[in-house]
Amino acid sequence: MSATGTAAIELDRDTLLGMYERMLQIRTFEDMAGKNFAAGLIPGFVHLYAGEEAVAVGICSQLTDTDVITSTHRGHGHCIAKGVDIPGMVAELMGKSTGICKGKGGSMHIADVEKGMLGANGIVGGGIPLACGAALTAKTLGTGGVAVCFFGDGASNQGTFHEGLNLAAIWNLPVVFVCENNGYAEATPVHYHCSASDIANRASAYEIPGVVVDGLDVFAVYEAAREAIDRARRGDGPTLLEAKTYRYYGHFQGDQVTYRTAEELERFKQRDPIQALRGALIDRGLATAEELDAIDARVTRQLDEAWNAARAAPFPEPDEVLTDVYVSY
Amino acid sequence: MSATGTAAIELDRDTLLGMYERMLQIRTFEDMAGKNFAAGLIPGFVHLYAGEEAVAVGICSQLTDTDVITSTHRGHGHCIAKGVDIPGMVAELMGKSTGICKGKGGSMHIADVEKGMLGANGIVGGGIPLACGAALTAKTLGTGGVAVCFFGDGASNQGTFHEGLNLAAIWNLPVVFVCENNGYAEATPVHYHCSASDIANRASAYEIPGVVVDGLDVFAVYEAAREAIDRARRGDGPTLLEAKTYRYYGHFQGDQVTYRTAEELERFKQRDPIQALRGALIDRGLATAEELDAIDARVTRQLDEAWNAARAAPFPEPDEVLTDVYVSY
Amino acid sequence: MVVETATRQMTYQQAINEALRIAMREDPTVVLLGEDIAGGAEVDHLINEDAWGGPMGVTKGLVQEFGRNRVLDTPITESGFIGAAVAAAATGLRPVAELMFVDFFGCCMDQIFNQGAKFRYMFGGKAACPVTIRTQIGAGVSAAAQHSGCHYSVFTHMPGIKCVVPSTPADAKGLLLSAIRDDDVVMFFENKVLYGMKGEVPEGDEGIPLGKADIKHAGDDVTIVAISRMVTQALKAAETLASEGIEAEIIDPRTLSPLDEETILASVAKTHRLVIVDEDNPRCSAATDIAAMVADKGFDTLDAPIKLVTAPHTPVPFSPPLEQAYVPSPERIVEAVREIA
Amino acid sequence: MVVETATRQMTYQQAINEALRIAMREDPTVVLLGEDIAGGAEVDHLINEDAWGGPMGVTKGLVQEFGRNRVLDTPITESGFIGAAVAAAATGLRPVAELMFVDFFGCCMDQIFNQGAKFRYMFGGKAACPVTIRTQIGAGVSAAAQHSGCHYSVFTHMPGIKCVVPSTPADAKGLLLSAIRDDDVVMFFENKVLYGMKGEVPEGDEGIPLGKADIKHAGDDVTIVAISRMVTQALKAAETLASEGIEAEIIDPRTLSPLDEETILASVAKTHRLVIVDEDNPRCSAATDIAAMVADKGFDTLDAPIKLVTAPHTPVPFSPPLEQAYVPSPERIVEAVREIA
Ligand SMILES: Cc1ncc(C[n+]2csc(CCOP(=O)(O)OP(=O)(O)O)c2C)c(N)n1
Ligand SMILES: Cc1ncc(C[n+]2csc(CCOP(=O)(O)OP(=O)(O)O)c2C)c(N)n1
Ligand SMILES: [Mg+2]
Ligand SMILES: [Mg+2]
Repeated sequence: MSATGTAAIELDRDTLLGMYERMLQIRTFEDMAGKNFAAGLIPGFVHLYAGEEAVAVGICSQLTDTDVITSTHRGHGHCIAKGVDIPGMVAELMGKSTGICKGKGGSMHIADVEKGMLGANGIVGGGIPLACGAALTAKTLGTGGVAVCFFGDGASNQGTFHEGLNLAAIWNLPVVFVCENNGYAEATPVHYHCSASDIANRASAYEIPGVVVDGLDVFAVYEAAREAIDRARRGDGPTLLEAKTYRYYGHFQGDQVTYRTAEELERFKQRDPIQALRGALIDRGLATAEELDAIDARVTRQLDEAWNAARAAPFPEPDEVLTDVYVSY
Repeated sequence: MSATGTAAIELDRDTLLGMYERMLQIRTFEDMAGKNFAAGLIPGFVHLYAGEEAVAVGICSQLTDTDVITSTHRGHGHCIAKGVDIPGMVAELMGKSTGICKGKGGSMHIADVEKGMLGANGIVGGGIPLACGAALTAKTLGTGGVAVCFFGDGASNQGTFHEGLNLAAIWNLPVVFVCENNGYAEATPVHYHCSASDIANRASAYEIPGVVVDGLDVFAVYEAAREAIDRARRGDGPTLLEAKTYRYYGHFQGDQVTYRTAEELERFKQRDPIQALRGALIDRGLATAEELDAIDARVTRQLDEAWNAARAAPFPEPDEVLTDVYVSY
Repeated sequence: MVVETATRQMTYQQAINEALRIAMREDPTVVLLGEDIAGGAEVDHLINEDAWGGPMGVTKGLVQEFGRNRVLDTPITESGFIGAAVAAAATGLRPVAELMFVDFFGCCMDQIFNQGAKFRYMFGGKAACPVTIRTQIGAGVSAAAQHSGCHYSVFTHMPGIKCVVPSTPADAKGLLLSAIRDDDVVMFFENKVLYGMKGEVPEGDEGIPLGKADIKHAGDDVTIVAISRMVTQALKAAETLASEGIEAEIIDPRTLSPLDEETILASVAKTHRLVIVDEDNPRCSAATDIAAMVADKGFDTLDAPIKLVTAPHTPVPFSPPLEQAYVPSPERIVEAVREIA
Repeated sequence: MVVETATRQMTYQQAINEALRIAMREDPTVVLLGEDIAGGAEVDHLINEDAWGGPMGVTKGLVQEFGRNRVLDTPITESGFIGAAVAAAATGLRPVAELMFVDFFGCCMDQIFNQGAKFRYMFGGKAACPVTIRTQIGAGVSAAAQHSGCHYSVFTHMPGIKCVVPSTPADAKGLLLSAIRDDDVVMFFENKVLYGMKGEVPEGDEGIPLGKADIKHAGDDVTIVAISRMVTQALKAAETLASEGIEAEIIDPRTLSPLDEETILASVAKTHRLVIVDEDNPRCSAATDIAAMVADKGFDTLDAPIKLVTAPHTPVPFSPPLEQAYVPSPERIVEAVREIA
């Protein structure tokens, strides 16, 4: 339940409660998605982010709509942290016409370009060049924006990782590369698939800063990200941040998770990032248990409502299959 | 004209004269190719290796036909060093039916799988995964062979570099990755296109040895390669070798080379790898100038004959266009 | 002489697994490579056991029999390991690589079409590249825009590649055996919606030759060429059509490259009508390929326009009603036949 | 009302350069990215000057006018910089990226077809991706198996992409202007053999609309649809045919996606005969695509088999006589017409 980081410690109560609420929104979103997937309400597959909330929230709470993020197949947490409409996301999971992508994208393709959310991504490593592109726009147009690129430990072996980091380094692009190392790529442990003990070490190949951070500690994430984001905004180029984290669920819903032990999961749950933040807030006298419980209740209500609304919403008309391919054709 | 390296110093006279001859063969091959390209005898484009001979020869002189190399668009030197038939190569450059690839491949696709030469390659970075595959065969079948993968500084930014090095590292494959850093990728200097000051540093991202070697010094190359090859053969995995070298000609024949200065070229020519070896041989009393001149003359004669034979040889019959696509169809 | 071959009911997925097992038993140079085709590499309690046996369980149990040196879990580096498979094939192994979804071809296409598929030609016939690349195709399970494509047309377009599109468990087994034994680059397209399909599958190790179409249903009135899962859709359509007195002949090409032109042309010569059913996107597709072939070589036997029933020119949508509208249905096939019957 | 537009002789290559210059002048968000499209980045004596202006000199002089912030030399990382161009397009720039040779598409296809081309659809219509990707196609200069392909069929197959195949300097200029101004992903295929072709090119900044075919030669006896450089070959064939009394109508589709079906169908309705000339490999190609379209929608107007004159199903050979046999020739076009005339 440690909570470190000087920048984060200075954060005011509202900001911290906002972060707490966001993390809870993600957790609740994912827990409900897991249940409702099992209940047959979600078509396709879902990859849940529960356990990793401190990463998305510790970082995205420092971004504005001018900043752009790219994400992964495990994208719900990034979307919520970046402010994508939650009811719209729930409806999207169900494939409803009220979905944020009109039901056309689904869990793996949730996006909201207006909010600077350039899409979850079904392609491992696919978002890395895209983040460079968003950063190139920011740099060329002088918007002051930065791009944050989330990807997994598995993605850190993809060619796009190498190409993207080199490009960002030589062009001095305002990007923060965030490797969410949750220990596994599907059923494969990182110590097998990745030749680097710390993925952050790979930064040295591009002569950019590489930082390992405890991804279960939202304060630590916030702090490390602040430095990286500032650096990018200043025009001093990219940073590679490796957040050591863990996913509570299987790779996707339905995964029997034979490759991990129950003890390992338990050990991580003991360091739950949301409980840690809750403890810190109470310890520091910034909030009472009751206040935090009220947030919990609000979040649950909000998600319940979102699910009810999504269930009631219509599916898209079949001929919608043909629209939105081109701007003009 | 320095010549270092303890392993190389121990080499016997025959080996050293063999290496000298090989380097001369490459130089002469390239000089004639340049002339004959200008004379309109070679269709397509050619990328000449002159200036880089110490790298191919310093390494390939330690390989047998069981060892496999992969190469690049600038592949003539690798082919000759690996023992590919020179008259067959000349005929291939001309597109003659007597070419090593029956005229179907051309300069960028010269190959001789029997000799462990898995092809020049028109795709920058294309050979890197291939080298891993050849090494996987060696490892799986226990042939004792190693794979040597030649590629340029430009290629070191390709995604395949990253994927290949990680794969070789985690599978402990018997590969030696040889980056021939000649300072430029086409008209772009390495200090612009590559974020690493020394490409060998990128080895650390895979926790494998990374070694910088003077690519103009065949002894130094031999020595560094010996260690890397031994390591691979022993089953201790891959090495990344960066040979700092220089190409005398433009990127391809026809290149006006506006991006380099005449002084730079002159500076490198002062350290010509063939002249350096020649000097060392004479200094150490291993050969006289006359003996070496005789080799020069023999090489020139051999190449002249190869060109004469190639000029006299027929082009392939047009319907050859249809053969050799599949083993069976 | 008729040879009796015993058969058993098994799924398409089990049939593929069996073919892999047979091929690995008969040839020690056959190795498998892919992401989590075993799963759990270097996990202490899974040394000789798989965690997944492939994301769909298709390769389940193989690591138990053949060990991790022949069932290689790979990092997520499609260019890296597929390129490695290609070169391993050119140097003495007979690898079977798994590209998890065909939609990922953009991450490794160079190693397939520019390297492996061209080796033999570029090297003047002095190389062979006996690699098989298994991959998953097809919409129908809401896997959305980046996990549901077909795109075998792209590979059929490329010289040096063979393309196999099995539609039944028996075909899957027999064709995969032939693919692995084949000395060229073979793309083997497994339709994810068919994995659970049951059918009679012969015992033994007999392959089905590449390049031979199969008439899945005989008929005199219209020829329907259907690819992969579309065979099932066409068979359903044939029932409806039969009730209307139209006897459809359903031809499953089984391999798109090489394509069994004769069987298709002979059928059209008999029925004088052709409908092609292809789940791939419509432009420059296998459907247009077959149509063009018949519009040239079979033109004189045609009595009606050639109708194509395909997916629309759109990515694959996620939402179930949209996806249903995307995949060619028996109803759309029936309508197309009616238009020309 | 007839508007007179002044024209000048210029090469295909100069026309492309001019279009880029116009587009960059009119819109400050237009940026160029590619390998050595300037050349000499961070070379002291070339700060505001290019070393190459592209390997073929197509982008020569642009860095002088627009500077290195708008003419970006890239490392050799096709996925990296083309992916960056794609996302830059989705976030406010209007990039023109150069994929040096189309044969390199295997190094970056994911970023094109799975990312950029699908953004709009996956995101429910709430995105646009106005990126243009220029690339070089074509055999004829012994560039061999990995630098001579066409493969526009692969991109035409993919939803979300537009495909432009200019055959003359004037078309190259007008179509490139429209491509850059277009709000979708556009692949712009420049035929390397045409770079030196001279022709009259209009002054000014008028674009040629995408999706409109051009009748390059009118005739009543046979329709020849020819793509890119094949227009030139078809025009030569038309001369021979005319001397035999056969008047060929030569249609240049100019864009393969969208395809101007009407112009082709109208011509076939008049001539009742169709030959398609396509330098791409024959299977699942633009040629088969057009043939299939006509075999459906124009069937009733056809009097003869549809003939395709294409490259063979082989990689591109290096040796000149082989390459000559590879590329469709005027003679082969004439023969195909004779077969059906
Ligand atoms: C190019 C590509 N290859 C393979 C896959 C299949 N796949 C989806 S998620 C995944 C594992 C990703 O691991 P990691 O990057 O660590 O992310 P995590 O799932 O742990 O968040 C794989 C292999 C894919 N979607 N895209
Ligand atoms: C994938 C790919 N991209 C671009 C090219 C064009 N190209 C050919 S050689 C070359 C430069 C290669 O530079 P480097 O790797 O340093 O090798 P060098 O030419 O210096 O030997 C480029 C860009 C190519 N052949 N393949
Ligand atoms: Mg992971
Ligand atoms: Mg170089």
